[in-house]
Amino acid sequence: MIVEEYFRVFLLLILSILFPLLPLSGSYLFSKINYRPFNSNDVKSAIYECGVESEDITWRQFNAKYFLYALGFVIFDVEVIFLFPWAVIHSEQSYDIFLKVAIFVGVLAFGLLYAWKWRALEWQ
Amino acid sequence: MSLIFSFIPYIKRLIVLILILFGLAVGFILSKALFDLSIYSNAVFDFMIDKSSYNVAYFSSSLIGALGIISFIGLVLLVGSWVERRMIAKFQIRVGPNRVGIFGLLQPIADAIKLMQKEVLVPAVADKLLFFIAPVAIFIPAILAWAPIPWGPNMTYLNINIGILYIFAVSSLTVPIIFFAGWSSMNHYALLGSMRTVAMMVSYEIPISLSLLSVVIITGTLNLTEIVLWQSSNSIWLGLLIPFSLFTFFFSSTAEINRTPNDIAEAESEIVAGYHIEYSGMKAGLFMAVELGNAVLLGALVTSLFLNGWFLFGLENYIPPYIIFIAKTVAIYIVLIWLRATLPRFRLDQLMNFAWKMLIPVSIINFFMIAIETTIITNLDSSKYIIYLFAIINIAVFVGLIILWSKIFKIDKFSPEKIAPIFAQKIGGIKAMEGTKSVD
Amino acid sequence: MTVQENYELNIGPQHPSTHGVFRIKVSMNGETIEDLDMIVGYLHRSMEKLSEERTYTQNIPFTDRADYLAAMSNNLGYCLAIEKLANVIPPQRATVLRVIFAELQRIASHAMANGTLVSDAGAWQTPLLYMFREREKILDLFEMTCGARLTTNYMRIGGVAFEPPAEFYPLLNDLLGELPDKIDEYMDLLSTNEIFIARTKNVGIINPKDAINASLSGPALRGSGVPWDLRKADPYCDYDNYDFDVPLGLIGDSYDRFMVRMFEVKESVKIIKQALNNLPLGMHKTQIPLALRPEPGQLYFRTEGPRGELGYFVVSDGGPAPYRLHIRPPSLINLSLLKQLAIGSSLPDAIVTLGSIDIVVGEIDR
Amino acid sequence: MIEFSTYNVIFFSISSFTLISAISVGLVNSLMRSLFFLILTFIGVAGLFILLSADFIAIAQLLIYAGSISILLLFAVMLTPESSTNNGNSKYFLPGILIGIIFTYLMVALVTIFQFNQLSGIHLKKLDFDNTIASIGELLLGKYIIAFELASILLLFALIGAISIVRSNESDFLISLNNKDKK
Repeated sequence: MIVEEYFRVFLLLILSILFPLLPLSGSYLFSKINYRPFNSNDVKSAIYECGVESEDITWRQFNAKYFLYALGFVIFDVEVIFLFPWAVIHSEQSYDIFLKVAIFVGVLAFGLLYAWKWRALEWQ
Repeated sequence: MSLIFSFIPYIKRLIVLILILFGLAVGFILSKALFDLSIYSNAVFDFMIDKSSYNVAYFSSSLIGALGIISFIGLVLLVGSWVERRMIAKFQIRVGPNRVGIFGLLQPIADAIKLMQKEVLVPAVADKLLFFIAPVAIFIPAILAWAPIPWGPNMTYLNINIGILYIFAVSSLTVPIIFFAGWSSMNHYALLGSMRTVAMMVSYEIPISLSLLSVVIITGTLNLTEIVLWQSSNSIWLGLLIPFSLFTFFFSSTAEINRTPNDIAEAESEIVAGYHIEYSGMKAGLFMAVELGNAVLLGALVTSLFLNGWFLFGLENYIPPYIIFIAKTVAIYIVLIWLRATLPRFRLDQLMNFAWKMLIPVSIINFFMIAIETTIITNLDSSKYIIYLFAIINIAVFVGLIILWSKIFKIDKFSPEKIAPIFAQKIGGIKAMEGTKSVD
Repeated sequence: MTVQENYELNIGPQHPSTHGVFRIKVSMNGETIEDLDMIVGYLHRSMEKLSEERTYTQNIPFTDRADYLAAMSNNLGYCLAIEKLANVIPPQRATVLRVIFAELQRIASHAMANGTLVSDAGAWQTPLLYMFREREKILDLFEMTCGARLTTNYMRIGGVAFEPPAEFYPLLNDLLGELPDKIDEYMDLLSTNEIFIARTKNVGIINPKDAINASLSGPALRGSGVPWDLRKADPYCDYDNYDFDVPLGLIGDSYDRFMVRMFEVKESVKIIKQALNNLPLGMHKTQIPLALRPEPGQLYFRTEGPRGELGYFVVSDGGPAPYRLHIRPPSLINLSLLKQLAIGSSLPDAIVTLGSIDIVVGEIDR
Repeated sequence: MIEFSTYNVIFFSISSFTLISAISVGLVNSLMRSLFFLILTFIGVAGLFILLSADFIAIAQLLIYAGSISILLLFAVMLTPESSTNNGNSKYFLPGILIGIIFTYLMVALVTIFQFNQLSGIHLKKLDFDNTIASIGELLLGKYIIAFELASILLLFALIGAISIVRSNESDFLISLNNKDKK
């Protein structure tokens, strides 16, 4: 049954791609009937930097600090995806299942405390 | 006679009122037929007695449902922008759009046409492929996430067992798309904006998932419809039972959808417009539209997860349930507008600290507490009313934890006496400086 | 990991929070400002040089356009300077009217400054528009008096240009009655708002020593707790006869500068009320020769404008036009500390600091 | 029920989409674009999981890979400014081809040795999980509890490793700050 249900996702996916293309094609049609300008030039197609020419390349190395946050995010995301199956069956089970998960989350909470202690969470 | 004349200025409003009532009536009549997909599908199924035509029935009912969702989003984008502009105008003692159509109702259409006829400029140095794909692709998560929303009984387009995770996973796709939008523009401001977005969204997805986890622990299901039904069968709103999860979800979601006070990704006073700074014409309009659509989506999610969906104290038997659902959604959306009109913006480091040092640890505590409570409820065969006790306990703990956290981190509560500048009475002459305290 | 280079970013001239065509070239590391270069001159109109070709009276409109948000105060400073140079004594009524209008202008200017500061902190223009409501009423008063709202050109050498019309006084009284309440309303909305405090408290701290060394003036100086107000320290226009207080900040951060402006509005209301009570009858202007020719000499005259010490240095060679006219713009001097404040801070903090210093580019570039 | 033929059409369209995106990852010059195609590949793989009735795994694929790992890669790409625009002249071209050939051989061997059609697809559907996530939860906290707990240790080590990398970077930073003060 699962495949059939997700067919609806596929249908909605197609419609959601078409949905933004509708106004964009309207915009394109306006340019075809000379209702909107399409004469770009060097100044127009320059990037915006508050009215002066950009003096520096943009695609350059960026702050490494962001990387740690992404790593932490991945770790916690994986944790959460492990926890969801437990959460579904939690209300049907006895006490011991709670302990198992408490160990699991406790270990990661320790990781969070460790990060906190070593000031890895300070934004610079 | 004069009485009749005195009504003339209100005729316009009267007509609008009649039209709205008419629309509601038509919606009520069509509601069962149009939105109740299973009934429709069964009808087609019965019509085609040949059982092998199941696919046709399934396909056509799906198509109607999908078109229904798409047209609702289209309606939201049109009406929502009008509502937002009018309401913010009211907050700011302005009039707002009132020239196009009655009450300016046609203003969004005029805006759309205006945006369409604007020149679409693409930076010469941009990555053209990603630059084009981003505004189109950003609609995909925004629309797909609407699929499992329960509008009413039997009015769920995608009734799957993992509804919450589905929404969570689909909407997490927004992050790379926004990054591509900012990166491909090859603009410093855009790159800063997209970097901010990614850092912020990444940090706030964890509190969101932890708060969703609390919901799942209590209800024991990921299906949105069943969560709504659980709330009505236990006759409590989850927002009251687990207030901290509601707060976390709402606040973190405002960060995810770039709404005030967390709209630092497109802070116009700092990085001008953030990741969509280089987009012009309809493409910029698409980004704005997605933002608006996401705000309404947040309303729908909060409604079905925490505010008992289409149920409203028995009123759902008399009013079409989807009307109640939409009313609750709009109420949440209006709260978002209210916040936008009132609050300044946080700074990035403050937001990140709030997520990692406040929301995540407290969410973990909160979720342990809820797990214990759920174990008690299921294992102790206690009476049904213990849930209300837990609601009171949770609210108390919610308040307590916030106070505790602000104490631990010494978040200064500035009292008005402390912040009032001192008054220097009667400063006279240049020599006054010598008499004052040392200025080092 | 690897060492990362800084990148150059232009903030301005076309940026929402530079308050005009003012350009800051920053060198950034991530979100942190490592180096900063301020570039002014996009609004240069050569006022000081042009004024050497025009008579003293003809120069008054230039001063409107120097600080276009405080035209009355600029008019006043210039006229007082020329009056002192040429030994013209304005009638008493004109002096009191000048005080009324200069203080009204101070309220309008502070409303604008604080409103834009809150906008810079990210509020979606609501406080700005609230404050514009009061500013609008003041501009209406200006309009009914002299016909112009922004560039008023109201003060004259030897008095003021026009007598305010009869309907001016009741409207002014209404405004004075409601202004303190409105200020309290804004305080409710902002000064205890956690987010606003988080954004402005401890941001852009100017310590008093630096403030004095950089010769700051106005709310930027008083925000640091230095008691210095030219209305008290070097009185003009009989300000020493009025009873008012000078609000001071505690630590000199953006929040203190914001609050100092808020309280100064209340003090201005007090001054206007006293002035209205003591408004003498008589002429609003003395007759001066069409082409005023002051004795040869030079003079520096300073007044307390909304942004600080507004000075005019005038040199006369006995001719009908000034030999040299130099304006000391408070915004430019206050701005000189921005580099020190912004380096090491993040971009949003720098924007808030710039907003709290309250610059007007017309005055900086002249 | 969707018939077998329809099922095949869906499978081949999704797998060809996945394959084309996967090949594009290697073929495009810009690292950002290849990352974009990588995300498309992840989404395609999620679609394949759904065809196997493994909806939870599909969502996990979408959430972990398309949502999080891609972010990690984004930041990794941002740390390599030169290659983000032009990655054509890589010296790893030949080794990459070699490794690719080895892996292709392994995959083909696996597919031919194991009788996957006995284990997957419609045959799995006959088992008919009405709620996959609950079954996974029961298995995860019952039979595979050791693996579950070990996963948390693994994640903890990953977190500590990340912190220690940044900390070593930070100590350099602090040293440079001290030097600045001395000057």
